[in-house]
Amino acid sequence: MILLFLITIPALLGVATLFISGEEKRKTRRRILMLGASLHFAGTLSLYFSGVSRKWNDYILLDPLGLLFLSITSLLFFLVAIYSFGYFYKEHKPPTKEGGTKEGVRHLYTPCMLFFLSAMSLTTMTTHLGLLWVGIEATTLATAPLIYYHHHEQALEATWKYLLICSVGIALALLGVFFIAAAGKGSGVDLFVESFVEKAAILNPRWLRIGFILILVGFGTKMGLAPMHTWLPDAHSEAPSPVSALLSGALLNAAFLGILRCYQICFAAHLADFAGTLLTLFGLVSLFVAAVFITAQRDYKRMLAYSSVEHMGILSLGIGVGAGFGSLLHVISHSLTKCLLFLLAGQIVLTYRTKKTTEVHGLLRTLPMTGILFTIGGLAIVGFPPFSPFLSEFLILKEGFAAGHSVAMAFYLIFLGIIFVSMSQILFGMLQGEKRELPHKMERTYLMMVAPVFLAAAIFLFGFYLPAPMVVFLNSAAKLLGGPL
Amino acid sequence: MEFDPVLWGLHLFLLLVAPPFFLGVIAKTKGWFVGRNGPPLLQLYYDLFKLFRKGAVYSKTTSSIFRMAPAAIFILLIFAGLFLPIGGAALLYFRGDIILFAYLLGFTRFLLILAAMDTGSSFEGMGASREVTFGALSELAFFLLLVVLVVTTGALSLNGIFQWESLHSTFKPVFLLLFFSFFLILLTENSRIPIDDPATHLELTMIHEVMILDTSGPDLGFILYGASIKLFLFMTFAVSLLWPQTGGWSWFSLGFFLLKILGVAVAIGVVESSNARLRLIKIPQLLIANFVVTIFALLVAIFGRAL
Amino acid sequence: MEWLITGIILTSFVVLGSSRLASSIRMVALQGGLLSILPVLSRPSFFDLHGLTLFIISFFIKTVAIPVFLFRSLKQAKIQKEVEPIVSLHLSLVGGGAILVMAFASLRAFPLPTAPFPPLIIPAALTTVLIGFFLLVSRTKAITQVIGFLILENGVFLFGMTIISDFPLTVEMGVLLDLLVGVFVMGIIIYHINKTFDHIDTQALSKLRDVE
Amino acid sequence: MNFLIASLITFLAASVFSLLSRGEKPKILFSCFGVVVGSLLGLLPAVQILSGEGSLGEMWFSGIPGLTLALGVDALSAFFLAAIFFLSILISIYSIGYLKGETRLISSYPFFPVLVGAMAAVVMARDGFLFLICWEVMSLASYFLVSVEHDSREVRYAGWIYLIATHLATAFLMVFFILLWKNSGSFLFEDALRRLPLSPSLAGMLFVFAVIGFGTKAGLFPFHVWLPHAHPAAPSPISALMSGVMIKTGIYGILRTLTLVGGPELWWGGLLMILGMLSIVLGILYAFVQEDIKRLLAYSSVENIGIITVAIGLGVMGLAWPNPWIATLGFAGALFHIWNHALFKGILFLSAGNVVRTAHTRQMSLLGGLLKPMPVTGALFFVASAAICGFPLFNGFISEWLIYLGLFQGGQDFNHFSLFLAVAGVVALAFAGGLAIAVFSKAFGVIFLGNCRNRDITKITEVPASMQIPILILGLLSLGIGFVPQMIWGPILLTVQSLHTGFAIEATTIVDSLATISRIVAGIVGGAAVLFLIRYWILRKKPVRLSVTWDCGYIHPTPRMQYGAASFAEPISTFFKPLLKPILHSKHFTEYYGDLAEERFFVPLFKKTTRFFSLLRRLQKSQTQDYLALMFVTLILLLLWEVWFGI
Repeated sequence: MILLFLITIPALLGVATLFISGEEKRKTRRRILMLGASLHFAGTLSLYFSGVSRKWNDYILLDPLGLLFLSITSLLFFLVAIYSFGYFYKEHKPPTKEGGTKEGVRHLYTPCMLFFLSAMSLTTMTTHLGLLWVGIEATTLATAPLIYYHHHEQALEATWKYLLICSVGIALALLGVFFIAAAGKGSGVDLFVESFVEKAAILNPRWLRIGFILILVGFGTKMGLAPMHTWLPDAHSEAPSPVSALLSGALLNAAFLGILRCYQICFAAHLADFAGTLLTLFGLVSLFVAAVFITAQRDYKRMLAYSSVEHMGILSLGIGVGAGFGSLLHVISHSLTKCLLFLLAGQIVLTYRTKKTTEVHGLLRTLPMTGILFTIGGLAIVGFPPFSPFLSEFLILKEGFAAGHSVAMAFYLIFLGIIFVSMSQILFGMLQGEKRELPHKMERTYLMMVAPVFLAAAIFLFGFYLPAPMVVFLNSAAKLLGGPL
Repeated sequence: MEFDPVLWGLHLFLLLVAPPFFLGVIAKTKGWFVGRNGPPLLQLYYDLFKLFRKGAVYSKTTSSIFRMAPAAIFILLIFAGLFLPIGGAALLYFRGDIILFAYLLGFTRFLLILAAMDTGSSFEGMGASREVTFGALSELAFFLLLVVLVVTTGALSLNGIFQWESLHSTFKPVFLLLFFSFFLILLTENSRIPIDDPATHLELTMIHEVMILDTSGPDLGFILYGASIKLFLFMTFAVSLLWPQTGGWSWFSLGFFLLKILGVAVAIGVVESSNARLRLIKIPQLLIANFVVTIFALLVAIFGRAL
Repeated sequence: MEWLITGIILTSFVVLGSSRLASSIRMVALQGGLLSILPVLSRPSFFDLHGLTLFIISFFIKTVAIPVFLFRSLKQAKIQKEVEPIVSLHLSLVGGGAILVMAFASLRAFPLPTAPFPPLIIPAALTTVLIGFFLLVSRTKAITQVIGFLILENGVFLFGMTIISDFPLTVEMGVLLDLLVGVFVMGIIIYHINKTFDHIDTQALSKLRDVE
Repeated sequence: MNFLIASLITFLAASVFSLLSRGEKPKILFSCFGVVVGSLLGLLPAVQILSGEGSLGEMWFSGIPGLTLALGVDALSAFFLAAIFFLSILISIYSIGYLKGETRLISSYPFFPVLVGAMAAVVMARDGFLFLICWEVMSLASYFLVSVEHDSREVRYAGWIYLIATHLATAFLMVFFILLWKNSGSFLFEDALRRLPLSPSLAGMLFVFAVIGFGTKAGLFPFHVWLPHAHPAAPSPISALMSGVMIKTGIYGILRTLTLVGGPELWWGGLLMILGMLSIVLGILYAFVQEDIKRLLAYSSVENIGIITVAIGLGVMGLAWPNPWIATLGFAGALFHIWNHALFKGILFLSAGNVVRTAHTRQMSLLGGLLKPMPVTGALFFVASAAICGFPLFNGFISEWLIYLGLFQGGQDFNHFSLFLAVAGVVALAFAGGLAIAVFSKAFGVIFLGNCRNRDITKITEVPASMQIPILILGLLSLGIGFVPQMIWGPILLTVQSLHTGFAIEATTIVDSLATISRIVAGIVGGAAVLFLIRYWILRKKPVRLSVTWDCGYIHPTPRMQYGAASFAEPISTFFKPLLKPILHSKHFTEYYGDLAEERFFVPLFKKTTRFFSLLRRLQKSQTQDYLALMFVTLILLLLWEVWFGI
């Protein structure tokens, strides 16, 4: 029941909020958002306690893999909801050209966020390929208005590209689903991943391969794998920061989950080599593209977006070389870290009123708390220990070498190195330097600091210590993909 | 190493008394070459005696470094002398004393340079700068020379090297090469023509003399005395290289040794008389050429060993 | 059924060669209509509930809702009625022909069991998908891109027919609904593009890039 | 082990308390006294082990399955621990004085205990994963300390270079440990030891990775580029700590690698020797032409690391021949020099810190004559300069003597390639010896002797006692080791023996020689004392006048006319111009000597990559159609590949 509750409650709340429009009701809407987030988070937490069924019917059920993604989404959503209180309060207050918004679509923020949550929950809670596809498509549609939040030309452009490119991608993914279905035609499978896995031996490998390619290109578009990543930097940089945080931390994961489901089938059908090669290839291309575009990047939100491309590449690479555990851990690491960074980037945008890296200096002295957290996040995202992305990247490296993918690993390291060099230059250029007196200095909104502090603490802890239940849980999820620790 | 008081006494006596004499020999030779009488053979003794009885003038700029350096240099040179066989075996030896010998000499250079810089005079700074340049190059050649000696003889102490059998029995061309190489080092280290001119004070070409412009009284005495000892040490080294001592220590061997030193002193005088002082920028070339000669000697030594 | 499938291919070609937006929209509507009849014909009996529901919903969405909506945004946006292709219409048609040949040539490579449908359906689906893609890439106006997307989607749907028996109804309806909402949202965006830029030429939408 | 754990916890606690406390005093108190207490706690077991009481067992903790965090101490670790803790104590005492009024530095000083703790943990780590974490924490902590003054562009640049150098090098270490893990199935060192011997190709590859990874931290040419930037940028106590012990963790890494990958081959030693010689020669040359005192000291560190590396290379060759005598001399010389360098480089950086603190400039050409106002600092700088030049009486001589002895022995016992290297080693060392005299006579002479070149800083006084005493202790120890070198020979021999089981030689000859040296040194000191007395006695009754320096007839010399740092270096820098590549800054009328590795390799490499990337970026047209076409092309290519794959 809880599962259904997790899907429907946000959706219902969202529908209800659609009718609460008007500037003066802003607070009410935020409260509803908070309510939805808390209920969802509480529901997700309750799933961890024994006795709660993780299956509602054949269509809605949670396997470990789904639970992992659901938990990340729920947690991030909860944190972002808290952050939103402060963020939109501040963004609204001093009306300026950059940050100001027109009335009209702003009231869509809360309902769309809730719809997004609902769609995400659906995506994680099903192993039915069709339903999964519906869930992922629904996330695209729910987030489009969020990206368009600011209503200026750039936002429009970003939204248009996002919508069109992702829709085309998802159409291809649907074709992929059909091909996979065709692979099992006549063998009595229905579209459940489990049934494919069960009958893996009699699936037509030809169709399965084509299906996987289509799925990879299709969902890969949504996930942000290069060279289909093109919409991603635009959307991430133009969306309001809490939305960017969710896009990077949760939305990309949904598409990754889609690919993982198909990989599960391929793995069972002894196509792991084939699928792995493709994933490795896309991973490396993504890393390379991210390296190219992060170098000398002038917009820090775009830089973070390209960093998402990079990390999606790492995930893909990790699965490709058979480092299931490491990749799943990296999903957690990346989501937490990137969410932290985007939330802080929001803080910086509000203070400096610019997204240009060249115009932000002396963060550590101007906004000490933000600066310190941004340092932590920045170091974590480029792979410095003792933060959790290092651990997961290290595990991927280790498994990659163990499986004999030395060349891929060498490129992996080289690209990571280039990205590290470029990104650290930008990050520390922003962090260091003289103190700036800014007119909009408003750091002490504690609501906006809760989420970043929590996230920073989490990535620090997971850098060298994983609680035993988490290991067991990640392992059971990784077993589905054939790469437990 | 047993402590033999007679030997020690004699050795020290020679080390302390003989050196100024050979400077006189060099001066005499040079005088003779230009057809003059030259200064008396014992001139340096008179000078030293005079200097040690004088008072001193110090620059206000100088610090204690300036005052302590001359005496320290002197004592370091004396101790370096204990490792060289003067007319027999060396007083002190152990595996690796060659390095100690080289570094004692290096220390004296360091102190001399600092003393020169202590005056704050641009002239003396210039001298220091040159000294350090040529010193570095000649030290390089000296160490390479030591390598050749170690490779040929297998000994790691000066005493061992110069007591080595075949150094006595058969004469190898290596040693001739080494002797020439070392002779150049000798000229460089002791500020002789064609590297430096010990006789001038106020030319822009000078190295060693300019560094002691401000030194006076007993300090100058220590410096001059020390310089003569250093020359004596180098001449001893050169002599041992070309024509080492045979057998143990005896009065005869001692006399013979002094004769050989005398020969070297005359040779230096001849070289100084027949050469003009080199232009300053030519000196590094000369030293590098010297280094190459030593490398040649090294190759000869190594391949000679393999045969 | 061959007739229907041929009709679907032909409608794609008409869109490819059409220079007017209105006729393009009409053709897409027609294609949607043809497409929604197809599953009904494949059933043993006409009154099969599964097939009928699907027919009604997809017919409503593809032939009524979406074209009406597109016409509305066309009117609202007061846009010019020409297509403005990057690749000229003649060349487009030649390209479409090439795609068709390729699709039929690849028939051997796709020996799918198409059971109730004629084997023609596979190259037809492929052609439609590719033509949709071609339209997406070669037309500048936002609304033509939506049309391209619709044709692409139709191609996918056509392909989906072959395995329709394996699809439960709920999911299909979800698919169609998503399509509807997607185009709906796109329409809103087109409207906004028009309001912001005074035209819907997507070449104006190229400000966001990393080089200056 | 309990003591060491307690010490690590103390560092952590000191850092946290210092971070949380408000106000300058408590911050200083927590960070500095925390380090003192923690180091004293740790020094105890380290010294115990070095006096031959066996090694300490391992502590395990496993936070992640398959990745244990194990700690342990053997003689090698203890040797480095002793150096780390000892220098840290003195530097934290020094810091108390140094920190007064340095608000920014104080707010970054919580990283100081972290740095010390991380260094200790690095040498105590007994598994690859913990090692990597500590290694990077150490880099990070030092990075934040280096870039304290990040308002200045140079400091930012320096910090950045340091960060990327150390992190990129860590990539090699990651591969190193992973390959080791692949062989033994565990990150624990002891498991790796159980799987020896490795195949020669694997061992060789591991060794090369280790040399690159650890060599960067150590500052080995050509990976040293960060060092001359980071040291001037960092506050002086931090420079002292980094140069004194932190870069030695790189050396520790190389030594540890030798124990982990098994019996070495001849070419490993050759590689080390070649890199070491390059570091020696170029390091000392660059040091000589520097104007900035701390940059000079940084390059001198490169040189000394080169000496240590040459010695280790010699030791490795000794092991490979096998020739235990040479191996012992090489390793013992390296370890001895590590200690010595920690001592005298500590003095040099700290006293340079005193100078910078009082004179507010690092440019030597603006200083001069500081010996009179700052006698203690000056005297200690002199001691350290003499020690680093390797003169007898001071500690530097002993280690250089050991290394020379080993090299000469190599010249005797080796053949072919190794012989050539041994001879080249002697030449490189001699070259460095000659130039070291030049470098440090320049540094000491220009800063402390003569007249002050800058009238603004004539009112200089000596620094407070808390900044003198630590240096004084270091200076006394430096002299002490020079006088009685036998006293630390025992621990060094113990450490050398722990490196390899094949050391069964009795080293009494060395002890005898050391005793002789000790006696000679005593003789020299005695003789000098006698001479000074004589001199005093002569001058007692004689007239002694003070006057101006003789000006050779020129009437109005000014202090600015003295030979400065650049003019002093001119003959040698002209001679070595092809190697030094001076860059003329027309704006400042000064010459700046770019680093060969930096200017000719790394900067062009980075520039080329950036240019290539910017070309690629230009391909981005930002048209929706193009993006879709890209997607489409990708799909088609993959499908074609599939068709090909399928057939």
